[in-house]
Amino acid sequence: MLDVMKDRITDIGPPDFKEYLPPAVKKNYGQWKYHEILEAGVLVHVAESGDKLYTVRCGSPRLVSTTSILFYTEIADKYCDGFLRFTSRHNVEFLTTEFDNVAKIKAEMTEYGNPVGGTGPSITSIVHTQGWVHCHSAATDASGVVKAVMDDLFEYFNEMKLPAKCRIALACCLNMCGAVHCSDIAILGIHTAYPRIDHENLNKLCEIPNISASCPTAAIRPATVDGKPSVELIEEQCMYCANCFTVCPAMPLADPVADGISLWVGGKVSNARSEPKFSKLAVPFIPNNPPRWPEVTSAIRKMVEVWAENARPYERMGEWIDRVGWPRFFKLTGFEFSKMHIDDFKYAGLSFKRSAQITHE
Amino acid sequence: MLDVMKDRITDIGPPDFKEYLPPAVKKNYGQWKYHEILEAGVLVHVAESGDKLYTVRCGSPRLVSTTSILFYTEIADKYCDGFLRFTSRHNVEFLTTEFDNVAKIKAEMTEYGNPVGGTGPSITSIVHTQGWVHCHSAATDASGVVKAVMDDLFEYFNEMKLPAKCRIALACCLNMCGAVHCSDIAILGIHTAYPRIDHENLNKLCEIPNISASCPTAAIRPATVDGKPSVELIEEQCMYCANCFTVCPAMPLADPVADGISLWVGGKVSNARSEPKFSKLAVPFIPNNPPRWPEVTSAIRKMVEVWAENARPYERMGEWIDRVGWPRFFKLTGFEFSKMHIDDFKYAGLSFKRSAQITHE
Amino acid sequence: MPKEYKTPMLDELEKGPWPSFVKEIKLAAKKNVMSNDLLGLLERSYNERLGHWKHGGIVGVFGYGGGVIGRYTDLPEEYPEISHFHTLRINQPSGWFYTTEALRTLCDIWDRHGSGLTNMHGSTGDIIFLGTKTDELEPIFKELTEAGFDLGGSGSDMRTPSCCVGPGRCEWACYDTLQRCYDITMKYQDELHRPAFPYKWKFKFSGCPNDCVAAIARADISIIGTWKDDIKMDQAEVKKYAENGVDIFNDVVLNCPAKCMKYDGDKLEINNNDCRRCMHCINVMPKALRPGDDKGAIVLIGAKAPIVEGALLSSVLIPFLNIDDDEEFEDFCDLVEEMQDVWCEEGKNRERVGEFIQRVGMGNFLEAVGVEPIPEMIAYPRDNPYIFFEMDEDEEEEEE
Amino acid sequence: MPKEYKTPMLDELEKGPWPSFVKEIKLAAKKNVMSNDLLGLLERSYNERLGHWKHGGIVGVFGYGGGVIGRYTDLPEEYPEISHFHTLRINQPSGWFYTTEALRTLCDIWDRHGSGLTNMHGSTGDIIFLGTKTDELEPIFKELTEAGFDLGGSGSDMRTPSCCVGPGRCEWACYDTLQRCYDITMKYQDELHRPAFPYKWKFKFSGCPNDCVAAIARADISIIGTWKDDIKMDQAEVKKYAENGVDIFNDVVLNCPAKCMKYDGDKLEINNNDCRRCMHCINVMPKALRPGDDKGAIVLIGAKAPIVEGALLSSVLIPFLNIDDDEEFEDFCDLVEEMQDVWCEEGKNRERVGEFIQRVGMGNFLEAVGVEPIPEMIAYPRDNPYIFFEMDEDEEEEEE
Ligand code: SRM
Ligand code: SRM
Ligand code: SRM
Ligand code: SRM
Ligand code: SF4
Ligand code: SF4
Ligand code: SF4
Ligand code: SF4
Ligand code: SF4
Ligand code: SF4
Ligand code: SF4
Ligand code: SF4
Repeated sequence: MLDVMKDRITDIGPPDFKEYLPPAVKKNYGQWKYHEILEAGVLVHVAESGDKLYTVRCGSPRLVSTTSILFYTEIADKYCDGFLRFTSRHNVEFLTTEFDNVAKIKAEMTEYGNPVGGTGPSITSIVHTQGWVHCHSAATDASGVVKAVMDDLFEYFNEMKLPAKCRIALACCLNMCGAVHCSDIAILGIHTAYPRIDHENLNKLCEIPNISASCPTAAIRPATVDGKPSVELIEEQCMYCANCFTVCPAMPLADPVADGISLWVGGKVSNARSEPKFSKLAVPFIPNNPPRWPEVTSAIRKMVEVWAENARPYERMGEWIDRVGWPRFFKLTGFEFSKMHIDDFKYAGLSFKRSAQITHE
Repeated sequence: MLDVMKDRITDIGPPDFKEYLPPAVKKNYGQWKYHEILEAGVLVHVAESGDKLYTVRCGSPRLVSTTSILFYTEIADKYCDGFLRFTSRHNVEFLTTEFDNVAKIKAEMTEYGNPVGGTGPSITSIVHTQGWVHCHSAATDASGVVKAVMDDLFEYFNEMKLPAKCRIALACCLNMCGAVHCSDIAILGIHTAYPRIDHENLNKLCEIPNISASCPTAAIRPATVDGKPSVELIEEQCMYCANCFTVCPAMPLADPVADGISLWVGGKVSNARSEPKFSKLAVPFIPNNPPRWPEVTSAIRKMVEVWAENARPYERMGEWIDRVGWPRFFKLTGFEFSKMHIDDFKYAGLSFKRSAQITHE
Repeated sequence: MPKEYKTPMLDELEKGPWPSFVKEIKLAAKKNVMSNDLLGLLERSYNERLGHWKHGGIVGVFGYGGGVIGRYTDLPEEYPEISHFHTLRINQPSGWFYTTEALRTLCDIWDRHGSGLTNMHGSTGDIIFLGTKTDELEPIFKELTEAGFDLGGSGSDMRTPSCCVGPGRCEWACYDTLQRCYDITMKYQDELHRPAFPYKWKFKFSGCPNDCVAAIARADISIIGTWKDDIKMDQAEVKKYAENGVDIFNDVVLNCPAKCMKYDGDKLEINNNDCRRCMHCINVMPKALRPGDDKGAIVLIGAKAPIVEGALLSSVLIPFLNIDDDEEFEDFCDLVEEMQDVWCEEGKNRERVGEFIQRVGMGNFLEAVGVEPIPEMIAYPRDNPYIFFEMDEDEEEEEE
Repeated sequence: MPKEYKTPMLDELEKGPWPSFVKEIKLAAKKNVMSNDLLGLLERSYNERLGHWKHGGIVGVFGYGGGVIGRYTDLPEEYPEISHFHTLRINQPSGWFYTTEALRTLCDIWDRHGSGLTNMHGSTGDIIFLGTKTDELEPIFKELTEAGFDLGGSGSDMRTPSCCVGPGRCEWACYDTLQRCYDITMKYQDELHRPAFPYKWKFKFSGCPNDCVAAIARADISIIGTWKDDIKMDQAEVKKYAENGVDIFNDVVLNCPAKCMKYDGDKLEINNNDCRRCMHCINVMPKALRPGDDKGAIVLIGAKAPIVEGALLSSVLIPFLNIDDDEEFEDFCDLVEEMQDVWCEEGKNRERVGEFIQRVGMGNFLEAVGVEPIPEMIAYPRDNPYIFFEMDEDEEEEEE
């Protein structure tokens, strides 16, 4: 240990990005004029100087081995002066000033297993989280669901045939590390079983007042069980958010049957046209069905297809639904509408249909 | 007493309206085809039968003496076969099948003091409440403020020169009997002094648990004062809603200096174009200044003029503000924006500007 | 001899073009000592910037729990004629239509027994007889009912329903507002006169989405006309409007909330499937466009003023009801009663039905009253993941 | 010899066109026993439909309170190589630009000390080194810092800021996202590494309202570029877009949220006074339209995921900040610190700043941090009459 503590450097922060910028970027920094999308996954940015910079965007599983990273570096060395970048949605991008390189990068990366696409009116990588690969809190896997969904929607990744962008994100529990709450389609792992209280160990592992305070619906009360200080649960008040579990390991919720996936729809982040919006509940629960979650992929495909068929150009999923109304969405998708769709949390009242503006068919 | 109890009739309900319909209405009931506005306050409705029915709408103070009602009946007898109606905004309407009668009704009614107008893109009567004329709860007068405002805005009543309808309503306290909360402009009587607790009589007049429960902000707690059961007030939590006073007369709030008027703007009821909306706070407080409340009338005139100048045709006050944004509204009216305008009640979070869609000037 | 009050403040309000309520009080004061004292008291309020009325006690007519608002001045020595000054709420006829004869009868009763001052009308819709003494209540009531009138609501009961002029004089009425308002009022006379609910219970009927009685903003049950089929269109009339200066593109098409119109400068097209029946295009061109033939009403629930939980707008409960059909109307009344029952059972004191729904949750409310949840009831589904899961019996079994 | 796991479930996920994470785990497993055990454990999870990780204890590197997420499997006997399986969060360079050299260095460190698996990147933006043992943490840290890298945030601290590519490769960047992201990160190293806040504190920088790092949805402080002057327009290019099939009327004008555009089939007009800088028209025609020259940023506050009080979007705090200007940037940092102080003082444990603002009220928060309330901060003023009146000193005196 002593060894590693010697000459220890701390608080240096990340490397200065300026060292990592490709020459064409450095030269034209802040001097870009316009861009065009040449084909799915291929952009060209033209600078005031007239310089052109081509970008090839390749899909990535996000969970990548050093082996693959090293492969990317080979490509970057060959075609991109030894530079590359990743995107905010975890794709890998190769930037080159030589148009000829585009096809080559595309060919080599596709060959390796990282296809090109995700620009313009398409479906790009699914932002996602850890799932069963690493997190104790997961109600579903992340990478596996993403893989299944993207395999199914692949035609929308490497072609640009949608009305607008469609951003899909996945979070494996309500903590929503994928920040899925503003996605065109959100895939959210969800528990539907109550926390199982480990009365034996609870008092050793956790502070009881913290647990009570953690519950948004006040479903947890201090109680003495078998002579030990513990908590009790008012089951009717629990909506499985798992916040108690986050605070206290002695209250696990995970359950092979009761865990699954909910689907949410119509959110967006950009300020283009309409203001940012939250995603809304489409399908409350689909049981986990690994390895390919077929019910999930087909429900998502349904949404995408219905939207693609009915929306106007540039209309994001939520913008389309806002125009034609939620009754139309449920009708066209065939998803069941139930009590669970009707909000009963803080702002519920504002989600009721408070007008006579109604469509009839 | 016995006398009046004899042969007493109860629960007969209102007269059957069918007995009260003018012949032209009876004949063309449900068979109207279209209408036109001939001039401010004068409508013609054309029936499928070809019949024409002219309506002359006359402004009314709502608070009317039998003397004036009897005058209206004279007019109705002369020109309208002995029928007349009132509107949902308390104007009086004379219906006639003879076009020639229109001018005569107009002349006689105007002469009597009830001018003609209020149709189409105009300002019609102000829906209002009792005020100092009859209610124990009032923070301002109703009829007097209305009279002052309508005198000032009269040109918008008897001419149709606004972009759209502008509905003004007044309620003399937060109970909002005028249901002002969805008005283009709402005039709302408001207290700004804490309830004065009459510890001496409170327990005799009221039930203490009811009082505590009545307070939306939980500002009232049971307490013993001078040996008597009473309540105490946490002043910082009181926002003067007077609900405690409604429940208990021993907690009056009215105060000559602290009572006054707040102005609200941009609400609507109709479903035309945009969905119904609540009115929003424009001016938090103007002290009562009878008999003509000049600060109120001029603030309202300001709003009307600014809107009239800037809105597009058919754009109601709130629709215009929604298009150009609240910063523009405050800038053009010159009204001060303060902490008080920022919501801090239940749905406050949704009223923050949660987007980057911002105008700059 | 009545006192003579100096009223310099109020006199100011006799000036100006708008009809003067001061003139009205003075007219009444000429014939009536109560109105004369009211004039004096009001002038005093104007000077002091303070009202002079006390919390009303419970007064009324025998066997009725509502219809009268008790009122007393806090200065009875100085204004003895209005030491009592109660109002009566008299149920107006549907659509506020009157014969002059009826009005004369009302005036006559009121001149003999009260202040001679009225509100035509109160903001719930009643005829308001403004100010009388306790002793006069029964005589007034007797004469009123003999003349065919009855009291309206007050207190925790059904309130006097009201409606727009509808088929009486409006081409857009999608159902018979006047009739249905009358029917509901007659059917629930007991509920109207004998308060037994947690709080008020208001009904308003508007014939189309223009909502000329502001039902959606201020009635617990708001009934608003609509239609199902296509908007009727007369292209020739559209052209005429265009010729006469209507900017069809900017004024109509751009204002359509459904963005479902197209105009090529000649023909107007509507995608009726997307149309929200907002009325705007029809309002602008009443000769060219009209609601379809398959008419009915939307039933919405829950509006109210802000006290205590904040103002509410009504929200959709039944997206389309052929309310003119007697059977459907009866079904609707059954639902109304069901809702009353649930609300009476579970509602707290002074909790309007809208607040009740917010407290227990719309989903639970629907379940309790036996109505299927449908997406027409919401503006959007929940955006938070805090779902109280309720699995079907089947599913649960499968899982076991 | 590492165990050989049968993974029929996972093998399924090697098929199909989308890049396979299973392939990646297998690639790593070839070189690395931890990844091999991970493969086995994950297959088991797929079979059991259940994760096998325990709540992480507190692990980390000396002197840092964050940057490492402790993780242990609940089946350590069966999968001993991942009995510890902690992740490291390594602060990425602004905009995720790398030299291949840097990446090779990182891979080398990680292959020697960890699982050989990464996330490029974590959803906050860090490089995630996915899985290692407690003992390896200090060596990794030492090698990382020597290579010029440092840990990112975790726990109740400032989290690793991130930004869009901005001026690096985007014509719309209204300020230098890469630089300001770097500056903030460097300035607050202590806050990033030593948790002392009530909860997380995230910064994200987007160069324009397209918000390509989703700042408004997931950063406590969201900084989004905008401009003040007119949109730059090249009418000739507009024409070309029209010729090339852009339906300027339907695709652009009708989609403008401010309804501030006019198009007569030839010339496009923008009323820049009403324009909301939404980016839509610019997005559709990047050669014809461009943001103005007077550029800067909007600072918004408060976004977060749903736990506990429901998800929040950030809301406007400063409508325009010339953030590229060093002085204005310093002022902004002062405000950031002021806000931290107030939140640290008054915030509850696990209460994000957005929730804190909701609890104490935006008005009170602004007052506490010394920012003037302005209408740009709200979508609309209050619609309820429950105003806590605060009269000016002056007024109060007058009243007395
Ligand atoms: C590379 C990247 C930024 C980065 O620093 O990494 C990026 C790059 C560009 N974005 Fe983006 N956006 C990127 C994530 C985002 C995100 C964030 C997200 O999805 O999590 C958003 C917000 C999404 C949302 O609204 O939910 C985003 C919303 C946009 C928009 C607005 C789209 C809309 O109409 O709502 C545009 C404009 C457009 O595409 O017309 C845009 C436009 C662009 C442009 C055209 C900007 C430019 O001129 O260079 C770039 C190419 C776009 C393309 O893919 O067609 N970018 N863009 C991100 C690529 C992610 C990926 O790998 O697929
Ligand atoms: C007589 C009356 C109904 C009644 O039963 O008494 C009535 C009658 C008509 N209304 Fe109304 N409205 C009446 C109160 C209302 C109200 C209620 C209120 O103001 O409290 C509303 C909702 C107001 C709101 O949205 O805040 C109302 C919103 C409309 C609208 C929608 C306007 C809009 O663009 O938002 C129309 C359509 C129009 O005018 O183009 C309309 C249209 C009409 C038409 C043209 C209907 C017709 O074809 O006959 C009638 C003449 C309108 C005019 O005055 O120009 N009426 N109208 C009410 C007259 C009140 C008065 O004395 O001034
Ligand atoms: C007379 C009238 C005002 C007017 O000048 O027109 C009126 C007058 C009173 N209302 Fe009202 N309300 C009147 C229509 C309304 C309306 C409008 C409506 O019905 O369309 C509302 C708003 C809609 C609603 O119901 O939400 C209304 C909401 C209230 C409230 C708040 C109720 C709530 O749930 O928020 C109260 C307070 C209460 O009930 O304790 C209230 C209470 C009162 C009381 C009884 C005062 C009290 O606390 O005891 C007032 C008696 C005044 C007096 O001395 O005469 N009044 N009240 C209206 C009834 C006349 C009529 O029958 O036609
Ligand atoms: C690794 C990462 C997911 C991923 O696969 O990318 C992650 C993983 C965890 N997050 Fe997260 N969060 C990650 C980004 C996010 C984001 C997205 C963002 O930052 O843009 C969010 C939503 C935005 C936000 O902050 O609101 C997010 C919201 C949460 C929350 C809910 C916080 C809240 O205020 O609502 C929790 C629960 C908590 O803090 O107790 C949480 C907790 C966790 C914990 C530490 C689980 C826990 O309860 O202790 C997860 C550890 C997983 C593991 O075993 O590795 N994570 N977490 C992301 C960090 C990687 C990185 O540093 O780059
Ligand atoms: S979303 Fe939940 S389960 Fe998934 S990584 Fe985040 S905390 Fe873990
Ligand atoms: S899961 Fe959520 S709602 Fe249920 S007890 Fe735990 S904290 Fe409360
Ligand atoms: S608004 Fe208030 S003061 Fe006015 S009549 Fe109604 S209860 Fe009385
Ligand atoms: S006025 Fe309203 S807030 Fe103040 S104590 Fe009374 S009930 Fe509570
Ligand atoms: S609500 Fe509709 S039907 Fe009734 S009067 Fe108004 S416009 Fe006519
Ligand atoms: S009624 Fe309203 S929604 Fe329907 S076409 Fe006309 S303007 Fe559009
Ligand atoms: S946010 Fe704006 S500036 Fe940044 S990459 Fe996206 S489009 Fe370009
Ligand atoms: S940027 Fe947006 S608001 Fe401004 S003109 Fe373009 S489309 Fe309209």
